[in-house]
Amino acid sequence: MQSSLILQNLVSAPVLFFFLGVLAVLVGSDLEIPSPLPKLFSLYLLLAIGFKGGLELAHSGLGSQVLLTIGAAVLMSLLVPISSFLILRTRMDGYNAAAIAASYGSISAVTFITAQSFLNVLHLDFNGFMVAALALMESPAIVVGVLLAKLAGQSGDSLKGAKAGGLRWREVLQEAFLNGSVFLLIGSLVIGYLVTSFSPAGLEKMDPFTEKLFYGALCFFLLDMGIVAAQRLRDLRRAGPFLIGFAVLAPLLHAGVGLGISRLLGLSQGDSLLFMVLCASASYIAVPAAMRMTVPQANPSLYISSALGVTFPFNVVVGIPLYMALIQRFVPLS
Amino acid sequence: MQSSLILQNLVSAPVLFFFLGVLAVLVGSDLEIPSPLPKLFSLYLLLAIGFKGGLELAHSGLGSQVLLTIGAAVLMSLLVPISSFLILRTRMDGYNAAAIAASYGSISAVTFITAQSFLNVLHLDFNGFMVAALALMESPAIVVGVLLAKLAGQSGDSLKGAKAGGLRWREVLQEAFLNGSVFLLIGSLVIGYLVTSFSPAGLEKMDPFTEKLFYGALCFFLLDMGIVAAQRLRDLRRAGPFLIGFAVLAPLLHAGVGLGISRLLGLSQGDSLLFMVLCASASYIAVPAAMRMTVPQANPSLYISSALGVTFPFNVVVGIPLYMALIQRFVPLS
Amino acid sequence: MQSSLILQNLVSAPVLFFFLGVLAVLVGSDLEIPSPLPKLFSLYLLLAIGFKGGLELAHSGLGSQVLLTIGAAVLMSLLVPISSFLILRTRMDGYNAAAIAASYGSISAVTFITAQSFLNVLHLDFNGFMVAALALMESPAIVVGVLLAKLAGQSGDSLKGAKAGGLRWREVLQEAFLNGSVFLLIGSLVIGYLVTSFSPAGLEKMDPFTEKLFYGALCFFLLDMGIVAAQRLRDLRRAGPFLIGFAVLAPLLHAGVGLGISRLLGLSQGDSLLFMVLCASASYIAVPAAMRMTVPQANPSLYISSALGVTFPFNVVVGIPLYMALIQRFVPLS
Amino acid sequence: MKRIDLFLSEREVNKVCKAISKAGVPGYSVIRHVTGMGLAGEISEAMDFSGLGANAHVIVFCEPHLVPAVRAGLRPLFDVYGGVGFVSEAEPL
Amino acid sequence: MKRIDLFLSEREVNKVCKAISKAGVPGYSVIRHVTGMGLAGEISEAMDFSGLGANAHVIVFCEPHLVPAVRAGLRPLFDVYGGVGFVSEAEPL
Amino acid sequence: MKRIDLFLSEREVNKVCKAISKAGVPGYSVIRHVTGMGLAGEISEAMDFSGLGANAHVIVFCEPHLVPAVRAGLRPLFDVYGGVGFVSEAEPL
Ligand SMILES: Nc1ncnc2c1ncn2[C@@H]1O[C@H](COP(=O)(O)O)[C@@H](O)[C@H]1O
Ligand SMILES: Nc1ncnc2c1ncn2[C@@H]1O[C@H](COP(=O)(O)O)[C@@H](O)[C@H]1O
Ligand SMILES: Nc1ncnc2c1ncn2[C@@H]1O[C@H](COP(=O)(O)O)[C@@H](O)[C@H]1O
Ligand code: NA
Ligand code: NA
Ligand code: NA
Repeated sequence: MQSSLILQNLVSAPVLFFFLGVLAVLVGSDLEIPSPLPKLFSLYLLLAIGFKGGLELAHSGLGSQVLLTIGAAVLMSLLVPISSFLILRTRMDGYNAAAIAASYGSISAVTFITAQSFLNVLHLDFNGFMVAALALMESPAIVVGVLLAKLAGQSGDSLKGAKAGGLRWREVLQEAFLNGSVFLLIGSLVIGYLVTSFSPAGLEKMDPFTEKLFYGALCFFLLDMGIVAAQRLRDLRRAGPFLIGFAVLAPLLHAGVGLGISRLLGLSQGDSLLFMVLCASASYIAVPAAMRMTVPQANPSLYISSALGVTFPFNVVVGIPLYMALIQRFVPLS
Repeated sequence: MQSSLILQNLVSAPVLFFFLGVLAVLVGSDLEIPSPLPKLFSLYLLLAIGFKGGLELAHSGLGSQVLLTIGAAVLMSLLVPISSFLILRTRMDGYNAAAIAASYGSISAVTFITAQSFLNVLHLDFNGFMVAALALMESPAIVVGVLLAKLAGQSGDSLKGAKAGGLRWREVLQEAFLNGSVFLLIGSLVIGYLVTSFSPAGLEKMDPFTEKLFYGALCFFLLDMGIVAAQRLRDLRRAGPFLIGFAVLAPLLHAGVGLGISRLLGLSQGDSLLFMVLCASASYIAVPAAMRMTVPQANPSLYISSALGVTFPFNVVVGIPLYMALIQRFVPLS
Repeated sequence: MQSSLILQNLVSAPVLFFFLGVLAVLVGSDLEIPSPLPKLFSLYLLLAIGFKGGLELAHSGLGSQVLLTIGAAVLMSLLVPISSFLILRTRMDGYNAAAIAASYGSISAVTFITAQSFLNVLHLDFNGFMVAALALMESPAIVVGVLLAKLAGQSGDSLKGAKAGGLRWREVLQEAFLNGSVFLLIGSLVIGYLVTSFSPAGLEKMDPFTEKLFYGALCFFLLDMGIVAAQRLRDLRRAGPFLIGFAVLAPLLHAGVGLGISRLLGLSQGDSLLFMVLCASASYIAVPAAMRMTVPQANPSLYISSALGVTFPFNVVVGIPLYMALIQRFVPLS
Repeated sequence: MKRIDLFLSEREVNKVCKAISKAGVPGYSVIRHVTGMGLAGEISEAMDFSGLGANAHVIVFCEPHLVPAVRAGLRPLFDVYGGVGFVSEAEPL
Repeated sequence: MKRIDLFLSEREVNKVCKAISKAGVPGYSVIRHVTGMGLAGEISEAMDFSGLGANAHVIVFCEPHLVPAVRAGLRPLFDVYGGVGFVSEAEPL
Repeated sequence: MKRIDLFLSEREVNKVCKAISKAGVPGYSVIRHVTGMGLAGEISEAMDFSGLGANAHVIVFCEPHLVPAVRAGLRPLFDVYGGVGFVSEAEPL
């Protein structure tokens, strides 16, 4: 079962384009998606995923299971950074530990989308409100990360922390909640909700853009992600085996906890996979941009390389089918 | 009735994305659509609107009402700059008055498109030849604007006009008729006409690109317009209350005249709205680019800010439903 | 017959947009598609054409006619550079002759796509494996071109060849096979093949992106090609009548040979046209980028201008309908 | 040898390049998409979609005796459209 | 007259521009999408999609007496976020 | 301290960066999408879609004693592929 799931996942177009990007770097091709084209695709994906999430949230309503699930997701985005920090702190300075921890508490929208495509192929349903969970997991992890960095800074091992002075709350909240990616995702979610509720005639006209085009645009973006992830592999060697190990084991651990919570909440198989993927994935869009500003003492190449160079490919290639296999074992077909 | 129209308009996806862009600037989010992506969307919208206009022009033919309507539109694009100039000249120097006047004589394609989407939602028909009117209103307003600036310059109050010397007709006509935006719009119109007339098999293959994708691309572009318009608000304070007042009252006045002409021409409700919007809107694409070259003495931040920062949002948010309410009162349902 | 084919071709949207771009330059419009937007369209077209080719290759399988046709195509991409070199060498130095020869041995994907659109309009079928032929004709021509340049360099007439030293095989093969355009095309072909064979459910989801959007994106890209080709016309005057003559006569000659081979292989009318177009077209994407690195002694403006400024428009405007007329005369409707 | 740095609106880049070519410089380089602040206020890329463009930075390395011709060629353009220029010392590598 | 060249992450461009404006310079120009190598290692455009950006190059021409104020305004930013600056001689064209 | 300005085709940027790194410079900055005019004629961005690229501008600030090594590293590249370089005086800010 599990091996057929892996194969099923491997020969999907998005995953294959990811590999094509990786291969381009490994064989030394000069294939590149010049800037700002990748930004076009990331803006598009955030807009489309938010809009579709809002649409489905409007259909499903805000019942108690919806609120419980979202609450559990937010809780995970607060706890994961703390536990990750405690693990990472054993081997690295506080700033880097905090910034990496924030990454793993937050989510990867592209991993989430890839899991949705995977569910589509398996003809398994999932709920639209999971996108709301996704949207709400970005900011708390950033805030926790900054607090941890601040704590670490005070406990004396700061690099250039003396200069950083008091916590600039305004800036931290700005980076956490008004970060361009977070803002677009949440804004599109609200717009999708409003349009569905008050002007459903507009939905059909958005459909070719947000729905039909989505899969192809995802392939294009994953081609670029493959290139960027492969370029990061070099940095990774410098990061050392501890961080690489963390980047593979943390998603497994977090996915495991996510599976437990899914069982408690009684989520369907599809929603369980998405919940596990939210817990297991690490952010390489919103969080790095926020950490660069709020925890400048941390080394970006560490948190970007582990999230984008290891955890992201791991989740997309191995994680998603593996989590699905676990779900098929432990979560009843509703 | 009117308040339901406003609501109907407000909860449409394009208008909501415009507000999302405005909000991003107001709350200080770093959301941006990096250059040249906005150019991609503006080129796309011009190409698609032109092509669709040509297609419908080929279907409707060039009957007398078509020619009369287009003629009236061109006339408005000649008269509006003159009357606007006379008003503006009372409080500002001739160059700035002329450049702003040219803007208001010309049109805003995006306002026009938003009005079309609004009509779609109301299930009201409109004629394709209105796009021809739109395409033909850009250039005359530019030429009149340059003539007015020249006149103003000769009457002695020039800033650095002494240097400008005689009117460089070649350059003026080039900017008026060969401006990239004008050229692409008219070119696509002609192509749409030719393909529809001589090779209709190709239409179906263009449809996913020019028709299906249109609404979503409009949302994306309006997100950027919201960002840019909000950034312009700061400049506006410097412009002072007179110009702000003009930027709100001029569209009302021009829409009113447009309504009168629509009645005279016996246009349908849908065409009346489009005609009013053509009269009421001000150009922030073709005209600023042309004025920068031909009337360099004018301050771009004045004409861009009033057209893009005030008149555009006013028309998109308040104007369109307001004009529709007037039409429902004065124009019989044909 | 022939004149109706030419008209049919001329009023197709892609060809008309090509002319619009040419016209923009001739009349001095400032219309431009700013970088990197043309790259977006070229990456998209390569991805889509490759994916669709892989899909159809998976359907048609690798029968003997498929292999024979591909083999003949590759043979042409080896022979055309040699014969072209011998002709060009009579009037120009070896480096330039070799680089231009490589261009004509290789192919133009956009010419190929335009021919496919033309066949669609005529309701003539063609086989997907022709894309495989296209993909495999790029690299051999590059290798032959470099070998010819090397040979020419040794025979003593080098400009700065002394420095170039021994043939850097690694670099040549890299440019020939791992060139970004070649790599993306072949990679997408393989992905299309794999997805079709092992996960056909994903095909339907790719369809809006790779199939529906294709025609419109081609129009947009041809608009840019028109602009770039027209800009090249100036360079061309410097190139002289010999090269211009070559750029018009070579496609006719190669198309003629292609027609003969098509008859031998018993290709259908549609496939014959594509085969002729592969032979007749010259590369202005992969080859110039490769020649710039491997034969730096050659003048890029010569090989780009002849391939893009003359041969490409000639094939798109005159060549395709002309080759079709010949086919209708010599190839039986299967 | 002199190095000349020019900053001006992208709209006039072609005019400026023609003017300096006419002055006889051996070459030049142009960087577009430059934003900035000057007498005309802040220039951003926000209006790029309209064809208005931001600024361009033109760099010219040339012999000292060409500087006056470059200056003379640019003066009328800078007077009408704005733009600034600076000169410094340099040598070939 | 002095020419100041600053290289720093695109994320801090606004902060840097505010700091040099406050120092009283008459204008400045900003080139974004600059890649490079420095103490912080290699900076590419690969993470642009995330809003992280590459580097920016800020160029300021100003009177010599403003240089200390510019330096003082930038020091705290460069200390926290990295970035380098260089000064050379220039004159108006 | 010296400032080195290099202009060359985007295609060779990686080769040039490797060469100057090998010469031991402490850092460098690269601006791509530079157009211009030189011995090889006019270079535009029009062929960008093909991967051919326009020019790049590489800026290096380094100690004077490194200049000969940089020059020596670049000479073979400039000889084969074209490109120009200039040196001027500078100091750290
Ligand atoms: N005198 C110059 N001043 C500024 N840039 C130059 C100069 N000469 C050449 N360049 C730049 O260097 C590139 C390559 O020069 P070349 O190898 O001479 O064609 C040109 O395309 C210009 O961008
Ligand atoms: N002192 C300066 N240093 C650097 N760049 C400047 C300076 N002054 C003006 N600029 C640039 O030149 C452009 C045009 O200047 P201006 O014509 O004064 O508005 C500005 O937008 C800046 O990009
Ligand atoms: N010596 C140098 N020459 C030119 N650019 C430099 C130099 N050192 C640093 N830079 C630029 O400044 C950026 C930040 O430098 P750093 O803070 O040292 O990492 C680098 O990424 C380069 O773009
Ligand atoms: Na997570
Ligand atoms: Na108007
Ligand atoms: Na060929």
